[in-house]
Amino acid sequence: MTTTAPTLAIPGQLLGPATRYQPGPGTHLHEAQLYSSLLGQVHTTAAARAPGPVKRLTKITPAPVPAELPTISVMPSSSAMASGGFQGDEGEGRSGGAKKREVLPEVGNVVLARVVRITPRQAVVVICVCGDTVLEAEWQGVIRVQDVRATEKDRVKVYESFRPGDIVRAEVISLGDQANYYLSTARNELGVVSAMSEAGNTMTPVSWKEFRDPETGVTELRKVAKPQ
Amino acid sequence: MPITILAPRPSRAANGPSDNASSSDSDSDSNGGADLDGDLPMTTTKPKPKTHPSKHTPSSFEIVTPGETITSDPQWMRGHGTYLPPSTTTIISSVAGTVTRTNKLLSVRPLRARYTPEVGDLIVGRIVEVQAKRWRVDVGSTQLAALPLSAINLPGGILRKRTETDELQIRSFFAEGDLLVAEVQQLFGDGGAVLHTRSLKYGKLRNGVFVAVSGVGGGGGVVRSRRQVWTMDVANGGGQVDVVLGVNGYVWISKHVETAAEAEKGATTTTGITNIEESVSATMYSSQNDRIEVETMREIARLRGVVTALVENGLRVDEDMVVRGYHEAVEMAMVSAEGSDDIYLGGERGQRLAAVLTGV
Amino acid sequence: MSSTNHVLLSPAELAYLHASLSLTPPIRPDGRAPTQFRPLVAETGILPGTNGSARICFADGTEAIVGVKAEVERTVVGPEGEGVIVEGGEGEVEEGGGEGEAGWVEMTVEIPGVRDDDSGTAFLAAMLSEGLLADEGFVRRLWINRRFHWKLYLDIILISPPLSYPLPLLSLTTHLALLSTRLPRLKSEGDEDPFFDDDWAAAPYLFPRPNGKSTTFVSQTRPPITLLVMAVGNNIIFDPSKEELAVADVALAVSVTAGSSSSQAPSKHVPMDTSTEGRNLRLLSIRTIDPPSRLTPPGVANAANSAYGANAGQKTTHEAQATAEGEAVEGVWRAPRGGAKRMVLGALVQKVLERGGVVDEVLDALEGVDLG
Amino acid sequence: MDRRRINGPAGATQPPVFDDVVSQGAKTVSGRSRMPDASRKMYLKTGVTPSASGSAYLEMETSAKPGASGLKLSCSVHGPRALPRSAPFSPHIVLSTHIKYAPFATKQRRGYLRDPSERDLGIHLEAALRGAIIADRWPKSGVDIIISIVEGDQDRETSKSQGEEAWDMMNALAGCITVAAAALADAGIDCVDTVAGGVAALVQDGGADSTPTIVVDPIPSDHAKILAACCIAYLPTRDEVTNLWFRGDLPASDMDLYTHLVEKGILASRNANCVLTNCLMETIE
Repeated sequence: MTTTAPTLAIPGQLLGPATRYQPGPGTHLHEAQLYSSLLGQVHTTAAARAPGPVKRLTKITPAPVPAELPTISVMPSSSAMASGGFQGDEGEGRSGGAKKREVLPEVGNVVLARVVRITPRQAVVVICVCGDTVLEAEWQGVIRVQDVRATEKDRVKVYESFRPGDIVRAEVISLGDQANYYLSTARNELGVVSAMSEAGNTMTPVSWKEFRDPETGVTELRKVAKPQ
Repeated sequence: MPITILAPRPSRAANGPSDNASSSDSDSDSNGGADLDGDLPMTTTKPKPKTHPSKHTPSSFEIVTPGETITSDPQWMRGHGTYLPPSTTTIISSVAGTVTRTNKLLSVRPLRARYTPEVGDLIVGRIVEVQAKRWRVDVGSTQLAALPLSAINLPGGILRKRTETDELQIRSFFAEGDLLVAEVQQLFGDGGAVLHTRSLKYGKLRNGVFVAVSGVGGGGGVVRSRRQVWTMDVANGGGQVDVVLGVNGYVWISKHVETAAEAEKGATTTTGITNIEESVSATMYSSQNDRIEVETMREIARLRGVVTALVENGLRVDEDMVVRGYHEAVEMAMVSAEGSDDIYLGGERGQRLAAVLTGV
Repeated sequence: MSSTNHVLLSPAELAYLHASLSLTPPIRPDGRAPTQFRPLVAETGILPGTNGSARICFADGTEAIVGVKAEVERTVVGPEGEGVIVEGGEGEVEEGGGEGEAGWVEMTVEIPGVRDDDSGTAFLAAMLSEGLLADEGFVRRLWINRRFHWKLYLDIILISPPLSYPLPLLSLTTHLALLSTRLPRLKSEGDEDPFFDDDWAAAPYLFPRPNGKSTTFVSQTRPPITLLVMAVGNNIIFDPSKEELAVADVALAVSVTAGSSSSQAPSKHVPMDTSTEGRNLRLLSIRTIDPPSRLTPPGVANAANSAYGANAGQKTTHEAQATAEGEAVEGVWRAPRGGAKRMVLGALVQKVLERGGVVDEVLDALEGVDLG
Repeated sequence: MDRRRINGPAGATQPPVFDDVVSQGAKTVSGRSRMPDASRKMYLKTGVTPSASGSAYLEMETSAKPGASGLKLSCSVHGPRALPRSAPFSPHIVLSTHIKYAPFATKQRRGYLRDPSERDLGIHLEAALRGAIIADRWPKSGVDIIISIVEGDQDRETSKSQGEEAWDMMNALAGCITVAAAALADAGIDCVDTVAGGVAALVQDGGADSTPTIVVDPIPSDHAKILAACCIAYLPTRDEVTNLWFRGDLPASDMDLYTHLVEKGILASRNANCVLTNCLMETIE
């Protein structure tokens, strides 16, 4: 019996007993043993995990775990990115560069999405980046009119908040129905991060609800994300 | 013998009429207030059946086919399942079924039909689709019924305000495949039904088995009756079992679970309605089964067998028939070779059970 | 595109079904014994325009019709001197001549409500014909002479949309239709163009009937039957209904036939113990049926249910709904993962092949059907 | 069947029959050169199709015989990706498998449309993979597994296919399972284990009277007669079988023979699994 988990794992590889680790993403439990379910690097994280925009299933067991065990997880790394290595910390991993692999948007994740269509009731978007991962597939989401901002919800107009082509930072609030994820921009730091004017120029944010075209000087209404 | 292969029955005519008679009798009775007056000669194109087992409903089981003239006597009014060609008084059947007369109204009850919802019906349904603010429910009708989020009891008591998070987690109340018992609250013009579960007796179903039989129709199946839901004591130490006969022909048989509210009610009868609500809501949307004893499972399976046997033999399914059929089945098992554990009621045994029940 | 169509059942129903089928003995929803089949009504010879036909229906209204038609076809023969297909008389066929022979039987399956290029239907047809063709003796019966053979068309039609996986129904109906199949009596001799007796009453059966009530069925060769068996826990269940299949750990379709092997070689391995009661069964094919249980929705334990009591209204749904890795909770359904243990598969096959077991009784019952 | 075009008449022509110089008379041309328990050498590599989420290529050792070729498979996995808008909600990943022979992969040319045997193979593959993947990790998503059989097991020297198509299908399926497992792992789709396929057969080499033997990874043209064969998809760490396909003619009284055949099938998939494991370790190292 090994005392430490292996560093690399293939699907089906034994990682250790369930009494030593908590199952994390990329692992599964079978007959009280933890096995890898993905091809990639093995990571163990200490018990106290700051919840943040993380990769995959955050296996939060609802009942408090009797003893706080470290979480073991397997992160996929395709051969293309193997040289880059993998940043163990997940919260601020933005500097690590966009890695192209598939993850599923999860409730609580902050995503970047492109607006494709607006209706009076909702904006339809395509999720492009989830956490710090650039997605390969196009997952569709909607921002319903009541989820655009936290205050004065009944006065929100979708066309005064988003336009097709805008890049929006939003939070996933529900798995939604068969086709859409439900997103919300009802926080200061959420909203449009990049927009083009009608003249076709990239605009800069000037207030919490306006962008301005630097060339024509025309302002357009948006739900602006507070710059970070 | 693991397999029984029977030769085909010569024809349905031999035993068909008596089956239909008994079921259509009960159908008419349960409709209430129907004046089954059969003195008037009404058949013009075909001779009336000569012999008849039932005295008071002469031609109630008379089977007509689409296009067949029922009567050209102008005193009759046309009802469901019939039509009048323009500028004539001839009533022609538009479905295959039995002729029913209610006072001066002539209608044809189809032999097989999908469920037609009516306001107030207690139904068992299955969620097939989850939408933003409502569920689509299969109730065995031509259309899916709708169950709006606003028409369910939310956990945490009746006074809880519906919030937006409820909408986002709509799937945690009912998801695709879930079974529920509900009441038809409203009908659309096109026959689509809107359901509600705003009562303690409605909601998600667990701890039991489902069986779909044909709903209200001319043949066998579930009929509207005084009680669609009851709890019964079962034999062989099975405890208590709940039976839900959805008017739509979907049946649910499950272990009776005594809720905290009921237990409390036994002690003090002064429990407030909100208290009951709260204690019930704990398991309202649970998909976890309670512990079910082997004996209970066996009796549940026996009850399911009774329901299937009733339907296969063209008998009506209501509380009286199911309870009587169940007791007969228990007796039959007692004398059978394998003893009371033998719960099989298919094929021949079902026919025997049906014969006993109709013979009474 | 799965071999079995998906059934919608609630997690609570699935948990209940699984629990009751895992008991010893299992309690099946319709009260049947584990090896018991659904009662069925069968008749043969229903289509006078065919060489053989049969109809079987279940009490729930599912009904299948099979018609067998035979046509004379010219055998493709190789270059001079090389008997590609045939060699010698008496139906003796050169060994290994499979390809030409397999083409002598054409089977189509028609399921209403399913596209005819559906993969599931292709799988069903492949499974049924596989059993038939694995028995080399079968196609040999279609030999007329060196230049001609019968081409057999088996058309299997399900009348109503299937209420359960139709494999056993279709297989039993096909079996009956083949049992009732007769080919006109050959009057010509040798390799001349075949010439047949037009007296239908004189036409011999493709599978010769036993004379009277003879019990020497050991030597009787019968068409194959394909049975569906499934395992839940330690229980082996025959002819599962749709609901039962939805909680199966593993399901197998096993084709078996009775009679002495045409290729005697493997039987040499074992002493022929024809003295024992029952038929001489032969295993022809096994296929794993993908059980729909893997596609069922999982239940949520009360402890993790956000709509449960006090947690209600909190935004914990997804942590709860995301199937947390954890030990199974009693009464909560979880779709099975992984495959089946070898032991279980072995036990399933063993149970089917049991001497004097289910297959024997099914064959007995099928033989009892009047071939009028 | 192509529904949009008018198809030519089916079976109107007869295929040419070539004179068989080498194998004339004697059926057992070269025979098997491997040990009964030895599989052919296999080459497996992941990440061959850059545009796919995951991909793998598999090649079987070509037999020493001239004019014979080994199996060559290419598998690409697309997804997980969003389901089409019309699809109903799925709590699981929706798996779809396509196996297609290249038109030139076999002696007799194959059409571009999938024929029933290819669909049949697809279902087998689906059953084998569905037991291996952890479907509930990817709700609302779908994955397509597309396998092209670039070249099938074939031998130019044999004049006609000797009823071997069914056995060839088993070999092809075993390869498909292994290559798909590698591509799935490459795509980062959760699996309980690495599933690999293997074939074992009961063969009779020395004429009708000889004692049959069981061999692993059979090449149909190496053997005079195949009595029975089975293809197995096997999960080594869990010791579980996800797909079992048996075909042949065995007396039911001899369960041991059947059990041995299955055991050898498992041995064959274990052999394939070693290659698969090494290939995957190479991928991440």
